[in-house]
Amino acid sequence: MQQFLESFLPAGPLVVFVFSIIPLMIILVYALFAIWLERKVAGHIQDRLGPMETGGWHGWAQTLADLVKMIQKEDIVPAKADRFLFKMAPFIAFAASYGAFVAIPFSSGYIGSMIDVGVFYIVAITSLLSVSIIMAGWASNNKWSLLGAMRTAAQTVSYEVPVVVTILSVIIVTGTLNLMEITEMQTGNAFLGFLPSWLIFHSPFMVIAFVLFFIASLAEAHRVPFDLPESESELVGGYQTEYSGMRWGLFMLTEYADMLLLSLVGATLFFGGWNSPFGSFMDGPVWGAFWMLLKGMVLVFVMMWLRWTLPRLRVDQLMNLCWKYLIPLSFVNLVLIALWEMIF
Amino acid sequence: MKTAEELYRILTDKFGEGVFELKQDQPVGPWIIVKAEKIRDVAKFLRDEPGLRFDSLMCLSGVHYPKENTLGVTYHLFSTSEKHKLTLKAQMPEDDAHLPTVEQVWKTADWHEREAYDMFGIRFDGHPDHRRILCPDDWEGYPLRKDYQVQEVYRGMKVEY
Amino acid sequence: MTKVNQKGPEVTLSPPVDAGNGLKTQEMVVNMGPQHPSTHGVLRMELTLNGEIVTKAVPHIGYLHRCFEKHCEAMNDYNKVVPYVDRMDYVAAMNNEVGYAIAMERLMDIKVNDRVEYIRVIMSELQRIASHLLALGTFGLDIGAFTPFLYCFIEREKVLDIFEKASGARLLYNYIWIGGLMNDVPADFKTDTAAFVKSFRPKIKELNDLLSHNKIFIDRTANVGVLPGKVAINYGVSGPSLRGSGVEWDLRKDDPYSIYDRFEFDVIVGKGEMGTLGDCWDRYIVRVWEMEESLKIIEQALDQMPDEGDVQEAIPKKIRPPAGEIYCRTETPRGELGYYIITDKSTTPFRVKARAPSFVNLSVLPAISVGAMVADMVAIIGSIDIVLGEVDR
Amino acid sequence: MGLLDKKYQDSNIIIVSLEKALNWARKSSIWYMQFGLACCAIEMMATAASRYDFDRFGIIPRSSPRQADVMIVAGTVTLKMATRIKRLYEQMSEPRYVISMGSCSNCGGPYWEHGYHVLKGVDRVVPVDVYVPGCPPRPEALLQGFLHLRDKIMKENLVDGIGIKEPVVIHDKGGDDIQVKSVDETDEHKTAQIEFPQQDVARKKEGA
Repeated sequence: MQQFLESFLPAGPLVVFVFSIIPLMIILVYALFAIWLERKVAGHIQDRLGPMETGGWHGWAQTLADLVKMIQKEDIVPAKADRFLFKMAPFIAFAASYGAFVAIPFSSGYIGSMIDVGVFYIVAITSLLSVSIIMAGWASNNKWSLLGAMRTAAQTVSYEVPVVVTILSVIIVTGTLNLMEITEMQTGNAFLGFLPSWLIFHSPFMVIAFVLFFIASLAEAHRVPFDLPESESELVGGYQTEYSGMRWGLFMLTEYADMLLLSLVGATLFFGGWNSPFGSFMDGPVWGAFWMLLKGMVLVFVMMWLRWTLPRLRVDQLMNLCWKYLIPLSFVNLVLIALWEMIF
Repeated sequence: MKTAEELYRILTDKFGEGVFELKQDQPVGPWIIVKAEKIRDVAKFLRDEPGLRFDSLMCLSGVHYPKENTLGVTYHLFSTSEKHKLTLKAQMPEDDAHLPTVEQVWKTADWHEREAYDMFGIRFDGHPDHRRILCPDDWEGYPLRKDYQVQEVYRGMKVEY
Repeated sequence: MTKVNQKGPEVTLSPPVDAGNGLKTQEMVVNMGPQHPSTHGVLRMELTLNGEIVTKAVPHIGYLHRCFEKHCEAMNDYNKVVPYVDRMDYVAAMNNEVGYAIAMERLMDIKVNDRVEYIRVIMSELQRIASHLLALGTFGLDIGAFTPFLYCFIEREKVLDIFEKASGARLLYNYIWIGGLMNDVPADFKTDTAAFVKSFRPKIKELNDLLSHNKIFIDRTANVGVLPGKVAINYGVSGPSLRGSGVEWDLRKDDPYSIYDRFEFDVIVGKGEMGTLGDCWDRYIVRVWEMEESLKIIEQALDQMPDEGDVQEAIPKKIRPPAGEIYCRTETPRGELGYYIITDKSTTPFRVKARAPSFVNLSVLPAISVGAMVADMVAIIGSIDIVLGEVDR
Repeated sequence: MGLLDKKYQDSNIIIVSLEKALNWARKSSIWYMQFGLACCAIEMMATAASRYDFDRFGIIPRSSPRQADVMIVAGTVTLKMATRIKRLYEQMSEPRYVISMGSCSNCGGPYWEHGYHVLKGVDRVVPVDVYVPGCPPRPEALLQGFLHLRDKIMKENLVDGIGIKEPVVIHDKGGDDIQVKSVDETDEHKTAQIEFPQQDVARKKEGA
């Protein structure tokens, strides 16, 4: 794709610019869609309709209206807040998740940057998110925000361990950190002749690895049942309490971008990325992008489904779950996958 | 199960004559009038004495009797084990209304006494947290007294319609 | 006029503790409410926190003090008090009305006929279901589960439909008057109620599947906010919150009023199935199964209810009770609602004091919340099921 | 971010179409503050629940005042609470609106005469855009109130400034010391009265 762009654009910064804009467009369009979808999903789970009026057909323009409204809202910085940190925090939060999209292979023809240590890069840059949340919580000069920020710090740091360990167990099988190469390895039908050669079908332990990864990524994205940083019914709004208007909107955007990011990573590592589930049928760069986003959206949908079904954990239970169950399990699983690799 | 007369007899045996007064022939149920300063000892006795065991204070209400110029406190007691009820009343002069607290006997009394103080200005000696409970701290007057005149302005807000 | 100039007690914090690495730690005071999503109205809590652990909780009430008792003394008719009684516990208005009507009828020695009694029982049991549904739904909301809240509201709307047909109002009915009812129930009342009872039974199971036996929900509520039975009695806690502590105490059985002695039903008590006896989960599950018992009562009442009878025959023209006083208590969804009514010979009440169950139940909060976490505070408040209209009156 | 707290000098075709789009956005996404006072709060919850479903109009609850567009004063405002209501109103970000739900917050409702601790009308503390009568108002009435608010938002224009109201309350020192103007001076905010044949409104007009 890079060559394709370079063929009619002057090379250099412009190509880089266009290249970097693509994930942003994807995130923005996706967020408009996903927030609407979330409200529709919630509505239908709860025996009601969700947005119906705005824009005509099933309230399709609801998120657009929300966005335009948020731009108009007053931008409040509390009098005793740390102004610089307070204003910077949403941008850093968004930059963290936007920056991670560069290593995601959206299709066989498009990846923002072919980083050899792609997975490692994603894990590294997303941890910037917790920094920004602590910034937001501290700078707000609000006790609820501070509590939310402290919870986030503990939560993100802990849950990064199982995420990394499960990713590591995939790396044992693939032998590379480059997400594009990982996806290419999953092309074609290998297992039992008809199953696509996705890594989740590689061994039974891979399924466990996926479940562990998914649970931990829910916590990383601060989704129910791990939405303690925001937890509306306890902390009012957690670290977001003092934010208004578009700065708050950026936090919202980050949350949804994070959901997509972790779903796409999950889809790449376990579900064959941009590979079609039907072998060479409906394959190719454009279909690849379709499959990739579809797989991502399915996982995002599951996250929404969980959100509207489950209650929320408490802080100590959250830590218990991570340190007493997820981390030991993921280490055991890592060893088992390594053994499986040695034997077969 | 004991009637009010039996309870009255037990109480006078314990605390002597002159402390209690039994009021009968009312439309619903008799009551016993207690000297205000004795109320705490009586309450403790009623709660702990085997055979009485009034372990639950159902209600504690302040009352203002403008004709007699007195303020009263009414205690409705109940025993969950013996299943008998008792109504105790204490009366005090309006200008110096205070009596011992029963908060240490029944915790129910904690907030009820604060409410009686808030509404009637009855002071409960020995109450650990003797503040207004419903009205704001800087409220003037005791609203449920019959001669209560509402303040015109509270913190710049007009009170009357 | 006496002038009161009092300030609340100064909050004393523990002195800063050296954490050993050059930093110092100190307790933090957090103000929870009056505007907080899960204080069920305008309760304000002053929490002293050590990290996330509550070391002291001081409730501040009175943000909804609507002068109920003053209004009673200002009304020139005993029936005019009924609308204010409604607005006290606005989630269970029917039960409040029944309590007030029974108190006045006992004082004036009025006998109402059977049809009135049965309609009152059905109404108050339906109201109990509606109120418990709200309590359970908002409890779920506090724990973080949004969907059960809406499921509960769907069922609650069905109950409100029955009430609306009978009284014309959705929330505050002014339906039960001293000596009778505002008007008779509509012709299809029996079929409507029977249909609701039939459709509601499976929904209890649905709620249990969705929320009660959810692992996360149990983790959040079991062993949290444990209230031992003895303490509960000493604090005067009543209703489901008391029964959750394993004390078998229900005024409908133990101090029967109206015609509750004619029905077969069980008193549900907490058993400590998921954790300690008297924890939040016990208080929650007592409410769930009480709805089932209410259904039983409604079914029996529908069977026995006479079709004939004038619901207004015992209503006195002018209510002029004898001078006297009465303390009468009934079982509302939140517990023991007592009215202490003093009458003189006029048509205006001399004094009406409401012993509100929420007011008393809430006073136990500081005792059981020490050592809980902030998230538990929310669960404890939710499980006590307070209605601020009743706390502040 | 706060682009529109300035006024424009004159109106022209671009501004008119722009303001239409902006008004559309604001009217379609009214987020209310999740905050109930009394009985009306239960009806407010019922309106948000499945049968009446606020979300159809894009109305969702936010628990922090910073992110809310409208404050529904649902229930009796007591004098103790009034200072807090004002504080909450001040914490909301412009453009902000207030719906007074129920007789109590309109004018004191059943407590207007003997309620020594009840504020007779929340409009003595904060400016109100829409009054919804009823005790409590049915969910339909509250929805109607929101529709009126939507109409009102659509009539706003950039020349006059959007949603900016002169504060009713003057000389405020951090919520502790509230000076309130008389009720008559707040009357300009009562433009969006709902025409319900309810006695509360009638009585209020008569000044009873």
